Amino acid sequence: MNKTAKIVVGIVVVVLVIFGLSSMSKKSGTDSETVKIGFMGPLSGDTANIGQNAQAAIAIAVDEINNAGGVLGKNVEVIYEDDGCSGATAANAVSKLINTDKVVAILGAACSGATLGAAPIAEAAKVPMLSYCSTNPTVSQAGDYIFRNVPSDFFQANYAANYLMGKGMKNVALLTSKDDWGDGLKKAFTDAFTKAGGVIVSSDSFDPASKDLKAQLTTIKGMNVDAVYFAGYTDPSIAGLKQAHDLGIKAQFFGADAWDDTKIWSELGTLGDGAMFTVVGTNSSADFKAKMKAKLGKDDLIYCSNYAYDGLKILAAAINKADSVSKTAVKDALSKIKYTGGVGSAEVMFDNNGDPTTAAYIIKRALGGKLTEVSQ
Amino acid sequence: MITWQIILYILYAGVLYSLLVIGFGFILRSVKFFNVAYGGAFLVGGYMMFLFYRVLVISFIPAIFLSLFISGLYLFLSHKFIFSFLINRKANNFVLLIASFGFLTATSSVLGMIFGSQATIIARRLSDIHSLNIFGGTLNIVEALAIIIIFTLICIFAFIYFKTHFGRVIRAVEDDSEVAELVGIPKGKIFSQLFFIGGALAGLGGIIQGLNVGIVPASGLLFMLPVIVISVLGGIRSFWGGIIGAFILAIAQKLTVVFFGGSWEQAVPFVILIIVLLVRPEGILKK
Amino acid sequence: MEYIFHITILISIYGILALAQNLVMGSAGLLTIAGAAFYGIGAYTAAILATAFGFNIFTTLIIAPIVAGLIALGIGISFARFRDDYFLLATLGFLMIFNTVVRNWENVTGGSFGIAGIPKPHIFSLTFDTPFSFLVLALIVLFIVIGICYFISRSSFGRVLNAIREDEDALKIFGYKTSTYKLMVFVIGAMLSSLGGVLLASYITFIDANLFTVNESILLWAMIILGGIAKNRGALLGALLLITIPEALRFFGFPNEIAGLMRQCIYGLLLVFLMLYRPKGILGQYKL
Amino acid sequence: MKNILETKELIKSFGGVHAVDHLSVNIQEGQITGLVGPNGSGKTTLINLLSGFSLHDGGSVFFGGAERKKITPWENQIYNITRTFQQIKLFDQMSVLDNILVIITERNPFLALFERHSKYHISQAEDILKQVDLFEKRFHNAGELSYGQKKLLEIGRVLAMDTKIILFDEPFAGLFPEIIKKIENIIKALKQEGKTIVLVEHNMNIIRNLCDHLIVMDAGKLLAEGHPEKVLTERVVLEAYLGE
Repeated sequence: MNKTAKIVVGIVVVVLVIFGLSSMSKKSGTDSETVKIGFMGPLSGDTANIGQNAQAAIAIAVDEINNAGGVLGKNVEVIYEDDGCSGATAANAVSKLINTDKVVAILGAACSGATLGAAPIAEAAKVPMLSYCSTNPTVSQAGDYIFRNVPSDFFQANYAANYLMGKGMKNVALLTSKDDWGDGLKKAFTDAFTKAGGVIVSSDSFDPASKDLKAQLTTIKGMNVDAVYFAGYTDPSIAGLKQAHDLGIKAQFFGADAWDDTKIWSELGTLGDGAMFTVVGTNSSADFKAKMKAKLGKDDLIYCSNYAYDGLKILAAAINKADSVSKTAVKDALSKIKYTGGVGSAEVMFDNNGDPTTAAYIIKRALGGKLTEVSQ
Repeated sequence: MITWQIILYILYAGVLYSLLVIGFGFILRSVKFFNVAYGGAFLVGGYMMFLFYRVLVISFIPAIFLSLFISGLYLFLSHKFIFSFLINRKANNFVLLIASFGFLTATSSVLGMIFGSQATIIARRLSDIHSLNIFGGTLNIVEALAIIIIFTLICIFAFIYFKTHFGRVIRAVEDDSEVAELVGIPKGKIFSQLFFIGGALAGLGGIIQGLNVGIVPASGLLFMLPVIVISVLGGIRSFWGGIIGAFILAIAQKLTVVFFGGSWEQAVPFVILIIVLLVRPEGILKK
Repeated sequence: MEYIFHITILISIYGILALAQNLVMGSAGLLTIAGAAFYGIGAYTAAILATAFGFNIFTTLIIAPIVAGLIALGIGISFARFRDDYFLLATLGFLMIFNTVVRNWENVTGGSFGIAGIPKPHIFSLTFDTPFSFLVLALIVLFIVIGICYFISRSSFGRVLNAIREDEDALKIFGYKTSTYKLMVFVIGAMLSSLGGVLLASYITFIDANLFTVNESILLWAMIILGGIAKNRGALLGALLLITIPEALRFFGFPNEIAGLMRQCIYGLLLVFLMLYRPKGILGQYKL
Repeated sequence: MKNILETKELIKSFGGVHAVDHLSVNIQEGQITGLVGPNGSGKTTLINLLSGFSLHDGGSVFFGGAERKKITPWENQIYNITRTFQQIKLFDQMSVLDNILVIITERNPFLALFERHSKYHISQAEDILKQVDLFEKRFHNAGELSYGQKKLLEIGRVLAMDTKIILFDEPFAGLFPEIIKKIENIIKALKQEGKTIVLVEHNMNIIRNLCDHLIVMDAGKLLAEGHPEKVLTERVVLEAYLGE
């Protein structure tokens, strides 16, 4: 590599760096004819399906809002950022949304880890942030500017514990994913179930990246428990339920909201029969389901999308109510808002922690690859 | 009853690791560096099988052979266009290792872009893979077949390696490729053949994993690290050492899960690695 | 504008890590993949001390290197007898065990919850919470690390490290106890990396085990090799390039789910390309 | 003359084969001792054992009368011994000047941290490079030198060490006559300074020209020892060389 080659490489490098830096500043020109709202969700990694699904719902919501005259007479523009379901990337993304795109409010994130990572930065910059899917209990204390329209796992675990006790399943084994979501549910369920008089026979966990739960399930099989509280995301759940079927475990498998993903049941088919899980109730209107099917090309609706759709509508309503784009005004309007008619929960009001006051849960059961709602 | 079930699962895990470590051992002993791109062939095998068997609906056996061919070709081409230049240039092991790491990262991200980063399930219907009762314990059809097929493969490769002319040639190249070349063995050709065989074996591993549990781009690296540990544990120089190392790791991993809980499973290979390096770096069966 | 501060802060953090990695791997030729582990040790020490015991981040800037240094001393001594590939494997083992321990040690490291709400550094009345003020702090620490690295590479100690990389056996004959040198540079490298960890922890106020994985160490490898091995300038250039160019990708308008994978693919191909055609990197004149 | 370096029943075996087999020799101080023998007779192995490059399996080695149980290479400076290498082992990607500077600077790591390039060190190194005609090449990388120049640099390193005992492992192999002449003069100069030199060599003219004492090895054993003229005529030595 003689002298000239070094110079050529040098020039190429400098051009790339300048391009990198300039393209950043170009983007931050503040054109004020739109109201900018930031969106954060997992668009890559193993929970990418949740993010992409929510992105489709938001596209529908934006069109509906803008067709109805937008917000404060201006159109709503949503800027999508990938948080990769991790705290660090989320912090990076939220800093870009707040500082470069100067968004008025942020809709995100889905994974609790991402929300927890981004929350302190949004709180410091006093930008209201509404999470549409983070159910981890610690998000409640994340700050005054941090809201969420989905209830915390605390409620979900209580609901599941009481349901199982109601069905007379006293001995339960826990099998939870080793991440913030899984551990949050484990702690909440253990407290709720022991308080309700149940017995936690064993409490094991698995590495979210590994799909091999055979050893854990074998130990559970030896304990002949009434039910197994199995908190896992899509991939480990498919593998786990399949392996449980291989082992012939008869216990009732009970999961959490991540099981509301049709891919699990279409893959498992009849192997998933009998599995139940709690999920936040949604009253998706037929119109909303149709639009989603059109947008996605398949009727693969994840409940987070309902809450993302509502979330954007709530933020738009709050900005209208605050009648200004000042972030603090929007935050105050948000805390006092009363939103009805959403596809998520029928009525949304926030308590002083920024959590929804009501939490309507339903239980779904899998049969032949299809999900049916179970009446309480 | 549980112990018998755990033994069955240990057998399956040990067999799968042995398959991977045989192919990896051929490459490691000949080109003398930890070729992490081997994990790429594992992924290519799995994803090609998904493409042929589930997407293009080709019947099972031809789909397997096609996938094995492509994963073998993948590693063959990686040798032809990347590693052979570096080897001829006498680049040191670390340079080769970095190049193979880069190649694996590129492969897994490209596959992630095409097939998505969610788990890819190869079986058309998971219920196809019914389970069998083996004296009380259960194994699904994929696991049982895998055990049988891989045992036969181990015997075949052991026979080839120790008894046939081709095996002698491989062993000559493994001992000292320069000397082998002096004696007229075409080193380059043998290397690319070994890369092809290694790639096909890794591809078979990917297919089995894909059928049994599903495959994700990250499992390329996730499977490569234990395989490296096993080849060090079993003794890099020896064919049988790798297989013994595979079963030791399988036993250790399953027992850790049973006694310490699932979340420690990922650390098991590395605890073993550190112990082996400190106590007996040349591995169990040093030649 | 603040976004450029944000990126420059990332560049200075990764600059610190790259300089430390370059000191250990570039000049001394010690093949280590544990860079991310000491980065993590620094971050977790700062996070735990700050959140659980209310320490000020500045004090952790002093304590974290000591903790990382002691751990590196223990690791260095027990791995002393390994060379090249085996040393690399041993450090890989250490990194993976560190990662799993952090993921599972709930009551200390917050397990998979990670640690949130790490305070911003404050000294007397001044708190560094705005991006600009934090950038100033990050640059100060970066320049301190640059100073240390130049001090070492300019001294006879630095020249001896290069000789160890070139031919350790020959150097021993001429009266050098190379194992002590290697241990010292490994410890210094770990201490410097932990500084990067402290800055990261207090900057993004939330850390968990996913930040300190094998991919992070591979990124550090790519940085020092792209920039040019055993050249402090090379490490800084590598950090600058491998942070800005992928960030530019974010503005290219790639569909977001592809952007992450595209970045990963670029790193992979970059490593292969460098090893084949430019093992010396851009500025360097040494090859490993 | 006190023997400055002595071995008793020295053994070194590689997988059962005795490279050095119960070898007892002693090197006279201030003399040039030649070490000859057919290839594979254990010459280089002996040099490696004496310089701690590899550890002996049996027997003992005495430096100035005191036994050195475990010969660690970094203590060679204390025991005043250094060597050159048959296959060149220079610091290739470092400059010629640095190759010498590394030899004359601080050994203790803590002190080395605070030692700067001093004018004194650089001039000292440059003097040595002048002695071996490598002064103009001082900023080139050692790896870029020609074979002869690399051999000269190895000798430069040995001069820089300035030890009492110097082991030359085939320093003349494959060199042009004028370079051989140069190295011979350097070795003679070292002898004037009272240094003890062990010279492994095949070229008999150089042996006759330089050596005061000659040791002949074959298959790891001592075949013959004494004044070069006498030893080289012994029948047993000729047979070992010319083969039966």
